[in-house]
Amino acid sequence: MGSYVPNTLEERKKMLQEIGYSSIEDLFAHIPEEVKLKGELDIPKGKTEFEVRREMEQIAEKNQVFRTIFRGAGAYRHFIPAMVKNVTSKENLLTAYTPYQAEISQGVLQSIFEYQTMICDLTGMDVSNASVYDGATAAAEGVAMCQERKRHKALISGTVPPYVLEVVETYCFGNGMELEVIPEKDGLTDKEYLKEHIDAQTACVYIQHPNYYGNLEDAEEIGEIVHDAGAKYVMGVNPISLGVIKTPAEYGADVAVGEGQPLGLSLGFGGPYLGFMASKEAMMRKLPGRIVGETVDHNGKTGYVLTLQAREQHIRREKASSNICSNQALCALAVGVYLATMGNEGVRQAAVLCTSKAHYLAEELQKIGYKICNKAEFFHEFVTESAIPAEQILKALEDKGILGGYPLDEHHILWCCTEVNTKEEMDQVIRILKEVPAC
Amino acid sequence: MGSYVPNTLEERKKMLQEIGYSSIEDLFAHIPEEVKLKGELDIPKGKTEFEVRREMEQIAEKNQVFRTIFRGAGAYRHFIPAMVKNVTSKENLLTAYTPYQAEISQGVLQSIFEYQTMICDLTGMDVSNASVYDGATAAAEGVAMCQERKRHKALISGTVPPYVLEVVETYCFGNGMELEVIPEKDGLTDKEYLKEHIDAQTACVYIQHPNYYGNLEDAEEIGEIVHDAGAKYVMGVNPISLGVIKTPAEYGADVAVGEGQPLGLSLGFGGPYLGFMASKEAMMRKLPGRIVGETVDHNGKTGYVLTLQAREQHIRREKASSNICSNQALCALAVGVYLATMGNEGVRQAAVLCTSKAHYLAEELQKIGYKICNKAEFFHEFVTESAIPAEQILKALEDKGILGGYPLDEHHILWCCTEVNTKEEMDQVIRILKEVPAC
Amino acid sequence: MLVFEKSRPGRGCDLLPASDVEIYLPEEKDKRELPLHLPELSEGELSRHYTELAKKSHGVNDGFYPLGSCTMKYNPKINEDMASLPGFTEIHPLQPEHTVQGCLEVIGEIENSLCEITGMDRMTLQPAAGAHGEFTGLLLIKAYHESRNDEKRTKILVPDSAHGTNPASAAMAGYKVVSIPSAPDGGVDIEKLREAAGDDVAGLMLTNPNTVGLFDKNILEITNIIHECGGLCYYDGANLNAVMGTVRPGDMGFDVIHLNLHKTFSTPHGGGGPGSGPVGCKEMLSDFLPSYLVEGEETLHLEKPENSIGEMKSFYGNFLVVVKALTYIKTLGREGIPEASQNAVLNANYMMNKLKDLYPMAYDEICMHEFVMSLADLKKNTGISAMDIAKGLLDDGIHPPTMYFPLIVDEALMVEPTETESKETLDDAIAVFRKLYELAETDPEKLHQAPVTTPVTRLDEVNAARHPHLRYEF
Amino acid sequence: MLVFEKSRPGRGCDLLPASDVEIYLPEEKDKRELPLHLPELSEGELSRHYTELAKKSHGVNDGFYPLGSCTMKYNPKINEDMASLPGFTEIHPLQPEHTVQGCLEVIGEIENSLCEITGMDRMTLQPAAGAHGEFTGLLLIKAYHESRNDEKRTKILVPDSAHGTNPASAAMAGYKVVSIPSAPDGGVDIEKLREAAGDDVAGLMLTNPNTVGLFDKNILEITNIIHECGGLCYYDGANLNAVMGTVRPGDMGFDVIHLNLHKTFSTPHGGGGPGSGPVGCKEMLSDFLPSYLVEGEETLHLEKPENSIGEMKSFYGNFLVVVKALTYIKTLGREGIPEASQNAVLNANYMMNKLKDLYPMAYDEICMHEFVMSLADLKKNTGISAMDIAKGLLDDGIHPPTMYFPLIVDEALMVEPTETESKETLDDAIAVFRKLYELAETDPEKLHQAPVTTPVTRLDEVNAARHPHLRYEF
Repeated sequence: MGSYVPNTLEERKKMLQEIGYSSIEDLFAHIPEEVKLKGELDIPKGKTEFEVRREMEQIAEKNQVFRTIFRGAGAYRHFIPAMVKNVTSKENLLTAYTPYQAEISQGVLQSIFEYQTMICDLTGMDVSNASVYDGATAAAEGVAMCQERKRHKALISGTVPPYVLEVVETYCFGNGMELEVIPEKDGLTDKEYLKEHIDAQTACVYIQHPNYYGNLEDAEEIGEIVHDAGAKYVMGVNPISLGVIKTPAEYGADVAVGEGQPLGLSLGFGGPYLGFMASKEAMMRKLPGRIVGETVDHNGKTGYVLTLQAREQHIRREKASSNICSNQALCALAVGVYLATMGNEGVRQAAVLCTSKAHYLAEELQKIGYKICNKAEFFHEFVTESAIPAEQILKALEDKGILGGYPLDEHHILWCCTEVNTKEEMDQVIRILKEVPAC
Repeated sequence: MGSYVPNTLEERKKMLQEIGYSSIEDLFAHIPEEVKLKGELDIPKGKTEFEVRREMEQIAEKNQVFRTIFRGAGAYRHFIPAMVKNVTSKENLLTAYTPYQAEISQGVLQSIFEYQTMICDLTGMDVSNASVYDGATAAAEGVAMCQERKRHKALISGTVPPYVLEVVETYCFGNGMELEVIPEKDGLTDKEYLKEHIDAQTACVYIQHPNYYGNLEDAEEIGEIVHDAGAKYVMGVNPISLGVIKTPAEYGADVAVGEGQPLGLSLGFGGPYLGFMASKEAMMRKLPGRIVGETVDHNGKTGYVLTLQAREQHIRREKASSNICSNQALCALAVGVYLATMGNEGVRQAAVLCTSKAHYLAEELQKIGYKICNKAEFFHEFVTESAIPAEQILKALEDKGILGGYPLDEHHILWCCTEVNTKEEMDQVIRILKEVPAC
Repeated sequence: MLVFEKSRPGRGCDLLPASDVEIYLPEEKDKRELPLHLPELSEGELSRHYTELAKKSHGVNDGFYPLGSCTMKYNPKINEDMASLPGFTEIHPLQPEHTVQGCLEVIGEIENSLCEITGMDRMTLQPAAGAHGEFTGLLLIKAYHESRNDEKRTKILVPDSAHGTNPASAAMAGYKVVSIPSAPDGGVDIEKLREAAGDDVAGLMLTNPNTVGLFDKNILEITNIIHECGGLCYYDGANLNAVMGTVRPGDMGFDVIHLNLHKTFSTPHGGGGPGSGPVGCKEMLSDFLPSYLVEGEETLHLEKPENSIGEMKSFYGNFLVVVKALTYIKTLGREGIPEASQNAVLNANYMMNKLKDLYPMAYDEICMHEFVMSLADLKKNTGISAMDIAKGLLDDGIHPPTMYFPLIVDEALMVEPTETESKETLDDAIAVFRKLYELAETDPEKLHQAPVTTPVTRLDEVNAARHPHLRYEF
Repeated sequence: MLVFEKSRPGRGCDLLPASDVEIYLPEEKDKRELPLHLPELSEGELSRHYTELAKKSHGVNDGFYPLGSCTMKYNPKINEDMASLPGFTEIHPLQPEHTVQGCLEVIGEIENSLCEITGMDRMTLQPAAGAHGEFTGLLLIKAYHESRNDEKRTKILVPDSAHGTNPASAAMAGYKVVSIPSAPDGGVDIEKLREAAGDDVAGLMLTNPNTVGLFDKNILEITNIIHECGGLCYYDGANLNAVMGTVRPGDMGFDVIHLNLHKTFSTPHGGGGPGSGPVGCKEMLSDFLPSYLVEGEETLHLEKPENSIGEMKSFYGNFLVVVKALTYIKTLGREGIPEASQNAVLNANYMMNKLKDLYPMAYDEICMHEFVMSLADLKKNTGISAMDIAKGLLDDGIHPPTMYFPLIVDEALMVEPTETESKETLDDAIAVFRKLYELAETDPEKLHQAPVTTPVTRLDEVNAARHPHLRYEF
């Protein structure tokens, strides 16, 4: 077996003797016999590093790594600069706890302060927290933070990804907020429905932009409807899109949230990702989670600390604005490194490439008879309809090592392009699909 | 193109102006026009990180990575603990130059001091240098350092690996030492020939242990012959073998050298590897290359410095004992980490596993009709003879993703087993070879 | 210096090639007009910047880190290697099931092991952290009662010594929190518990060993009281590192638990996350588990429990963290898992015994994996607080214990050495603790000034909260 | 503390499984009897040990490193990633050629690029370092003359300003070294060169720009003189970073050169290695090149030149270092390679001009990628030596310039900023240099004490050499 206990059996014995015990069992003797485990744990025996490495590698090989991916739907393969992994591998950052002791945690704290600044800059908002678990929980927390004594209804657009809707539902099941879904109409939030159903009990309206189908919503107009009703406007945004698309601030959002995975995090079968949350100044103290602030030390030197902790559970306990305790600090570090390495030009370029490639692929698919369902402007995802069963289309691509779009149903596929998809790859998709018989 | 120049064009212009120039060309104006390059370099245009990564990955994929390897012959696939890469990736160690400024280089210097200690301990010798390029150049330097005014002949066993012999030859072509090869007899150094040809001009005798064919030489007896003639005894050793096999010190060697690659360095298509060199105290000042010594600072605190530099080229110039200037510090670090992580038990265990597995495979091969050519005790390599052409045998293995032994000629194969070769893998080899028709 | 202050217009890295298709830009009405102020630095400058940040951070790799309740054990290198395999990192969460059999095996295998270690029947890997797990667990309890139309259960009982997340999670799940005082021995006050237990109680949240580092011997009685009143028992797994292989929460009467893989199972904390907070439960709750469970023998597939509470986050949890934890469990295995706990307890008792003549222990008896000392007397006598001692430790390269927790102990310092520390490290730390005590008595002013060797000295937290400065202003 | 001092018997890591075959042990006579004293530490302890060592080391990542003649430019991250691809690291050097086409492509492609950059016809990647390359190049010269039965050529001419490796390499190749004095302008003294040139001269070793940072304008005359006497011209590529894309050694009349990939082509130095010292040559020498060259179009293969001098080391050089350099060349390419050189020269001239009012330059004219200042006057006036200034820099986090080289300049400090440093870094360093000069004049004693912020202060090197203590004694 492997072990990370340094002390040898003799040393342990010596330690026990020094403090007056003769065996390890003595230290557990006060535990009632009735609750003690009889016999050994029924798990495999421990293994050496050599064996574990082999086993884990063999498990990993049972997965298929697709060289080419046209699937998004919430998780995106983007280019990740080498700098990102380089920085997140630095052990003083990797193996630290939450920076409770600010004096020896300035590195972590500064990286979060920089992250907060970048998220504010990217979204146009005033204040960002230090990150939450992922985009879906960010949406749920974003909705929850809008709850007011007299407003406990949330309206959520039917064009948000299904798993986001489900997470918001779960959180509402917990906190008792009432949830109503605004139906989808032509791939967009039904504004008429919204107008009719928003009322004085409505705490907030949540939409996603671009939405699940890749479409840009009439985000500004929706914002006006929301604000006219005195509710808060929460927008979920794809951070890469913000390189060219209007910010939630420009659309009038009060709270902006989103999935940070596209900003330098690997697909990783769904996690760890990162949820970003930013708001207007006015809602600062309602933001859940860690927040880092700048201050000075006894000598007047600039430094950073966890701040506004009065909102948090370890002070307020059951009165806290959320129970969230850890953030995704290492992921926030990755996002910070990603954004700093890409810079203004890089982020803009990634956004332009994403949307340009998506439009190229959509056009080429259309040429070979696929119907593009998007009626509105779309960013880097779009939906096709085809008489050929989605299963058959995707199978043809999979056979060539390509992960095609995400099947929404038997005949609809949600495609995604990012800057890593080359024209060559897209042309290959078209060549392959041309050969797929129409049933 | 990619660029690592931080200053923008404007900043460069500003810098030029500040120092009184108007363009970069001004700084090159004094170079005679006749020697200046006309036009651009004829190399491909620069590329972005995204493109370079793709290109290099595609190149790497043109190589075949064998999951199972039974080939050694100078380069060995051993188990490398995760700790090794972890430490050699630490950038303060990775990106440092030779530790000329000891005060800010104690990390590098201490790691070399520890390496030197471990090499001495492993080989049983008194003094080690900080490493040289690889095992073959270590052999050549080991031979060269024995040269004396009246002794300039080197005898080298015909059982050393061919490339080691060739490197020693090249070095002798340079320094003018006379080189004579002691013929091989039954896979061993011909002791009778040695006795007859060793004389008062002989500076040293070099043998390798285990030798190219995996055999253990009569190393002690050879040492006695060498010393009786007043010559120096230089032994090349496989460092893993020293976990169970006698040390060069125990066999009476004056100088011990070897290839350090088995101690935690990847195969890497042949490099970078590391040559270790250790000697008896008496020859300390003849050892080429960097050496680190312990000393104290102005406050009496222990510290480490490059020392005995009076032997070296930057002081002695043409009178230096060698021109060697860099060592393989990062590889020495890797070796140090490897040995510290493996510890006494690990190194011994690796050695025992290597030789046990090799003997198992040899026995199994014998059972299916392969002749084992080794008449002496062998460590982890051995030679088979078979009527079936080596090419055919190896092709059959290659088809199953196995890199078989190294073909010495049409019918002889040099096999190697290490601790990473499982019984299952060896049994698979036997199953495959059973199916290879005898021509 | 902030990365923004190092930025110069026009600098940068060359990462992406020009477009190989026609450029498409969104319509004017959706085009971003707000300027971007992301940093513009060359790669070399970025590299130095982050090198500098790393130097100003202290991890487990840098030294002893006895942060109570946080289980800062060593993070093995092999775990990181395994979580970096492209066969894990490059897998899209929505790939077809037959192309992710390895990922499903990871989830299925760790579920089995963790269920066995905890005595639970099923477990979800979806929760992203401990608090997220608590919330999940409470929703299971809620769903359970709702499924039985047992609508009157609106309260969750939480001991006053509990982690702050417990009441906060209960509140998030819509429960009223009832605080149960601790008995003088640090355990649950059984009488008070009995009084509180009624048909309006949905459940009890408890950690055992509790937050004062003691094993509550009345545990079976406690869980029994709750069960008898129709409530369920939730186990906060933060302290599991004390008892693996000795006691299983499932055998103590707990119905649902969360674990912290980033504590007990050695995955690094990353400066605050990502963590992983799997939630396990007994059979009767498993049908409410969120997300998907791995089912099947030969071919694995994902199946959503019929009455699932839904999704707690997107996809299947912090998968790459789970990979690290599985690597750890495979390494330690049947013998190593109990060994870890035993030595965590040994190390804690060793330190406690070597300090208790100077530092009064809040409860002077055999502790489990951590112990709590109270510096109330020291503070009264010398003016030196728990905070001062903590800051003094910084100058000796030791990360301080958890300060001022649990709330029921005055001037508390909570020390958790973990099993991966050597006797020498403990002895060194003991010596430092003793030295600081002496300093408190001889030169308290010096301790008030600590730390002096850190990149910054004590920071003005009050001012930070009063005048929030939460981002760089361009 | 040394790793041996932290070792405790019986501790360790669990790395290898028990044998799955029968244990075989060598015969008694060959069994090791000497005890082993390798360190025995747990993984956590090892990790902290090496973390500690890393903290006591200063790399390019940590700060400005203007170490003259060493070209401490930034080491790009992508290079490291590429050299870690299993498709490179896991390849056995003796695999069949059809299974190593990628490796051969790396070697073939970098040969082409480096030949074009240097104006050479062929190049071997086998030499492991600069000095190794020099030795190789000299053996080529030797083989060339021998092949023409031109046996009388026993001398190699080397300027007195040359790197110490030049004469040492010449000696290793069996040559007598004739030192050529420098002219007052720092260049080769043409008259002295003419006098030395004769039919006993095998060749000249030169670097241009030379070690005082100046481009020798007489270069064509110099190489001509050597060629006319029947000798060959060897180019020491240590200073190539100054002229890429502007001047090619091949066009200056050089017949053979070595490069330092770990300087000019951005591969990290690793604290002293591994480097890589490819040797290029003109057509007439290529048949003597050591090792194998990559040939072929579609399918690549290795071919040994017919009259090869043999092998310089095992296999094909420090291959993984070559992978890094190729990654760099692909990144910079046609435009980036000259840009690098131009900015190396700009940065050097900028610093020189901002310092020369205080620090006398050994040669006050346009420098190339580095410049040399002489502190002889300062030393006379204040007692502050080049060494003192160097040590003073350490306290400001700057790695000192090369000290006391070249030998022809008294109290020399040789500064090579490289192109990857920003204007701000240069300005900061200039300010520090100026501050130290002032300190030398106002408080020399303080400078004699420097450094004071480093893990150790100045070390006793004399004692180290006099009483060599080269290993830990158990």
